Amino acid sequence: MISNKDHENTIVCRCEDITLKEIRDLIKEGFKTVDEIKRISRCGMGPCQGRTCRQIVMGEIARTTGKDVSELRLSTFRAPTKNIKIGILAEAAEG
Amino acid sequence: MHIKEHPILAFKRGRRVEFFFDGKKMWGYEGEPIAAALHANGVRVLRRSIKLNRPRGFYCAIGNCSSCLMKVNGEPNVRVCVERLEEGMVVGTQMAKGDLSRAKANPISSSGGGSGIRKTDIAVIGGGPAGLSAAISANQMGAKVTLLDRNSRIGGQLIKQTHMFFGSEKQYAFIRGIDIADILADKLDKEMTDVMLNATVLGYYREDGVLGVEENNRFTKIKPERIIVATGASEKVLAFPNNDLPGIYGAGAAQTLMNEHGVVPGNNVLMVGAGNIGLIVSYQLMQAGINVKAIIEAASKIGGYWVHASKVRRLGVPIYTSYTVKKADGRESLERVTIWQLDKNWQPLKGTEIDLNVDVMCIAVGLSPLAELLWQAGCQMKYIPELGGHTPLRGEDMQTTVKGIYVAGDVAGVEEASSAMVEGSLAGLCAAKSLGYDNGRFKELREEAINELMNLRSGPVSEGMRKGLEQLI
Amino acid sequence: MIEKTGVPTPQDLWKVFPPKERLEKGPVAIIECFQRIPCDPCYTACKKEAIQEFEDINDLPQIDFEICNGCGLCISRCPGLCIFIVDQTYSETGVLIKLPFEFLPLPEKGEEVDALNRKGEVVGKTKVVKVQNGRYEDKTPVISILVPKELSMEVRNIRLRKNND
Amino acid sequence: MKKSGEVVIIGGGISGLSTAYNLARLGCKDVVLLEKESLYSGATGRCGAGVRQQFGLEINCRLAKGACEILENLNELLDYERDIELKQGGYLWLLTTDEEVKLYKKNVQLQNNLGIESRLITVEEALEIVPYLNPEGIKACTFHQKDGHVNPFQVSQAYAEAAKRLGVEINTFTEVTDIKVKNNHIVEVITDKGKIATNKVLNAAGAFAKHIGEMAGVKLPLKPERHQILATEPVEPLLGPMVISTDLACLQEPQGSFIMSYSDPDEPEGVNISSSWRFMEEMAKRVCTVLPILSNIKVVRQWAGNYTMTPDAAPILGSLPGVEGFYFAAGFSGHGFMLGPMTGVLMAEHILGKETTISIDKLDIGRFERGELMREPAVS
Repeated sequence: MISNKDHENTIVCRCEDITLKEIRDLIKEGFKTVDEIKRISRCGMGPCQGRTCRQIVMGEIARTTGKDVSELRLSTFRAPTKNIKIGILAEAAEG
Repeated sequence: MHIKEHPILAFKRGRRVEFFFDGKKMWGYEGEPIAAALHANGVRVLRRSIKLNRPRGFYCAIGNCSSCLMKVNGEPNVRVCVERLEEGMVVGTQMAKGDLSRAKANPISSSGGGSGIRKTDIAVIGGGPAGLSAAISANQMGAKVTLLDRNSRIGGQLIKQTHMFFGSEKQYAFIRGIDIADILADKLDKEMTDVMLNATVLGYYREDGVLGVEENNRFTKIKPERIIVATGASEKVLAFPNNDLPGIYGAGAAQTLMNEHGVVPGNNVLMVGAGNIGLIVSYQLMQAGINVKAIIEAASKIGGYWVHASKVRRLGVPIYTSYTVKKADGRESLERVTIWQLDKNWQPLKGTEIDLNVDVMCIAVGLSPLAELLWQAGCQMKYIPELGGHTPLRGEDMQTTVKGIYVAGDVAGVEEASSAMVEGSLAGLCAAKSLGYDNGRFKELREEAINELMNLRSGPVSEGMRKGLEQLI
Repeated sequence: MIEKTGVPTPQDLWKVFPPKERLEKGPVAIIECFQRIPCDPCYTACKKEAIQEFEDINDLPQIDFEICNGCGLCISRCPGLCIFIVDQTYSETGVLIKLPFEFLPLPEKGEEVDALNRKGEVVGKTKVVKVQNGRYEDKTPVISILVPKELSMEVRNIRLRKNND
Repeated sequence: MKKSGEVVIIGGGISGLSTAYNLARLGCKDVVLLEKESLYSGATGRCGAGVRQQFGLEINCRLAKGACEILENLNELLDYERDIELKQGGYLWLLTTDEEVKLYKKNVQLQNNLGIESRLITVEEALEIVPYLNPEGIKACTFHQKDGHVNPFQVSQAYAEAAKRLGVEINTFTEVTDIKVKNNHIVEVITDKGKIATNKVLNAAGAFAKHIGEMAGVKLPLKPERHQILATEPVEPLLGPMVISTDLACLQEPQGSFIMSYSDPDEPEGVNISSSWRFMEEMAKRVCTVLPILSNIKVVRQWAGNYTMTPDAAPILGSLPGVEGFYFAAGFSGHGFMLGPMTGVLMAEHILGKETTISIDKLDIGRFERGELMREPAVS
């Protein structure tokens, strides 16, 4: 197996620079849902909104808790699905 | 490097223009993504990550992730994998989080024009094979359609599929994906379908049933009577040490770079995943003149069609089943990948490591439905690994558990393009019918589509899919 | 094994090879398709109806070697690029193989190229007899090569030599 | 889950968690906290993460000042290792009418009297603090350096961990379905995971406090109301203070994202956490007017949470005469998180029958019947 130390260089969340080691440590500490991990670590809060990391985090939770991914609680999928400039929204409001 | 000649594709490029990267003068083609132009100039490191200061290049190539954020003309956090190159652009490596203070504050004009809410019978989200087919059959029934696609041309993934399709004549068998895109686009009833390009649906707002859309830097709203979500799927990622090195791309991203933008992804490639995408993209890399060193697959069997596997084997590309990535190495970008063998319990075996000197690694470990809008709409979802992940429950007519919201294609469970097209037709027919539109052939066409789907899925390669679908319908 | 390697085994191949007597009679199509997948264009491509209509689209193609005249229209119609024509009667010195080749540069008529087996290994050299690259082939050119008889059931690809050095 | 507890706390937001910790700190360790989702997933986790002391009501000023002093030392107090991201960049309050200037002058006086060093400043001074501010239409500002931002998740987590270490039992994904009252005494809390015998219940259920009250047969004058927020991509530091007015509130978190919101007077009553496109547009328009430089920043997400409003926009703290053992800390009207650290201290003292550090008598529920409303004027 690859040691947890090696996973200091395994990136789960590119936006916030969260490593697999950090995620595993958090799960060990007791953060057992995607949302809990997100709130405490910011994993998934960046510009991509968890598109890249969510699946890895779910897999890790499932693996360590012995649950099936289908049993896990999911985090919310919030709008906007793509980053949008505030200025563009403001123009729309002006009509 | 740009691809000079290609056995299948002819690249339509803009004029050659000058631009600047970190003070250096470079050349690129107007209108190509900035990341493609930089890549063609040998630039792979686009930014430094915000906390760990790691080098990053693009990863998804379609504006999904945050790997490629750069400074462009003084503005930070620009996704250069989708932002188009213009003459004289000043592009810079972004350090940390980006400095907004130098960006020009644009005065807000009132010409945004987004104040009204457009109404339409059916909004089809996604102009790939499923969405196009949905629009075509909804038109046939008599319904008006607004077709939204985030790209500058319709066709979805078809526009990078240089290989011939499987299936039967009805699903355009033996025609190349790129040509199917044109055929479907021609079939659209231009009077009945309003095509919105460069239009991303940002959200489905449940309280008033409105879609918030960004279209060509404008925010607009659409209130449809019915919605057909045909947003496709996104590529899964893998976790291994140094998985973020520039040069490690989604297989679809490498395909976008080479088949859409005509840029060579690198010299020596390791393909991770021997499903259809891994096999097809390997073949296409070879067609673009790039050496594929090996294809590895964690499962003990090749997941894609054997004919695709045989095709790449005849080119001399080895396929290692039961192998996975141990780690990647490289200073600023990928230089070496270490792979190792897995035992029956998917545990790596020490001592089986093989080092491969490659500058590109493509990750093709599967797709998952791009279902964000369905979650926002409150559609009931179920995790079905055979279909790529969380997939919406739906009826035989492709309607989800939320009335008026239909699905088709990969977002309804990752499958082949042929079934995506049939699902699209079915969703289009049924959504139109539910609004009272019928050209008199509804019953017959619906039945036909259902039978076609059954035929396509009746074989052994669809076994997992059938099992998965049973849980949804 | 093909499910692990991508290379058909002799056992797989025996099932799709025409009988020896048929090979000795003239050109014939060999469909190296071993997996039931939803696909049927080979049937529609065959003007002689030597490739039988699919009852189930997932069925493996069935070819009547007696009807097949080895015309090769099916080669560039197969999305799996797995149909080859073998003509053991072509000449005293060699067997003619027609195979699909979607790469650039294309070989020229008369050019000497490497002959590759199903693993992409060089098993000999060969001469290009013909290059068909018309509208019908639609970017899946069909290359005819000449190989010694003992390699006729082994060679399935070519590699240009100028690319090799 | 325990079968009984000296105190049962309903709600795993800041109020519940800080009360749990303070109870344990004061020696009452037989505490069970119940949260129907994950911790701080309600209003606490959804709030705008601002903390301020510039209030117009004496009691709020006192609570806020107390809370701020706790936050300044939270890492040491709770022995918490993660960064709580406290950024005391100030609150810059934009005043646009003469009436506002008059009122806020009065507020500043009150604040100064209570030891809060806020000041009324000119537009020029404001521009020195926020060079990107559009001064148009602004008559004057108030500013208090010690106001600012703190990360609600980290603060709540700090309390949760400290409480657990002292013996508090925290049960997440545990929903209270009923509260049994016998002879006007609380006797039992019933959850979807089992029953807990207890004589003391703290209702700290945020937007659901009204619903929890009904379980014990109590009507609380609470109105949940949706408030929406949007957050941007992170950029390097640009904005020091929270910029706030009757039109909007906008701050930059230490990690770089901007968080912004405004209050919609037309928002109907009800628990609602869905987002609207109208909010995104209107918010963008408002912020571009005040801070035009933000027209270039990108929104990454929007969300909503609930304020729980009281008739006078001041919290209800205390116990209810009539149902012995039923306590509540609710109706914070949008300030539950920032007051939370102090709420915990006071509620713990109150529940244990001690004299509270700051008198909460005036915040009792009886004030509405007595007609002694508080009226917090500085609500945004």
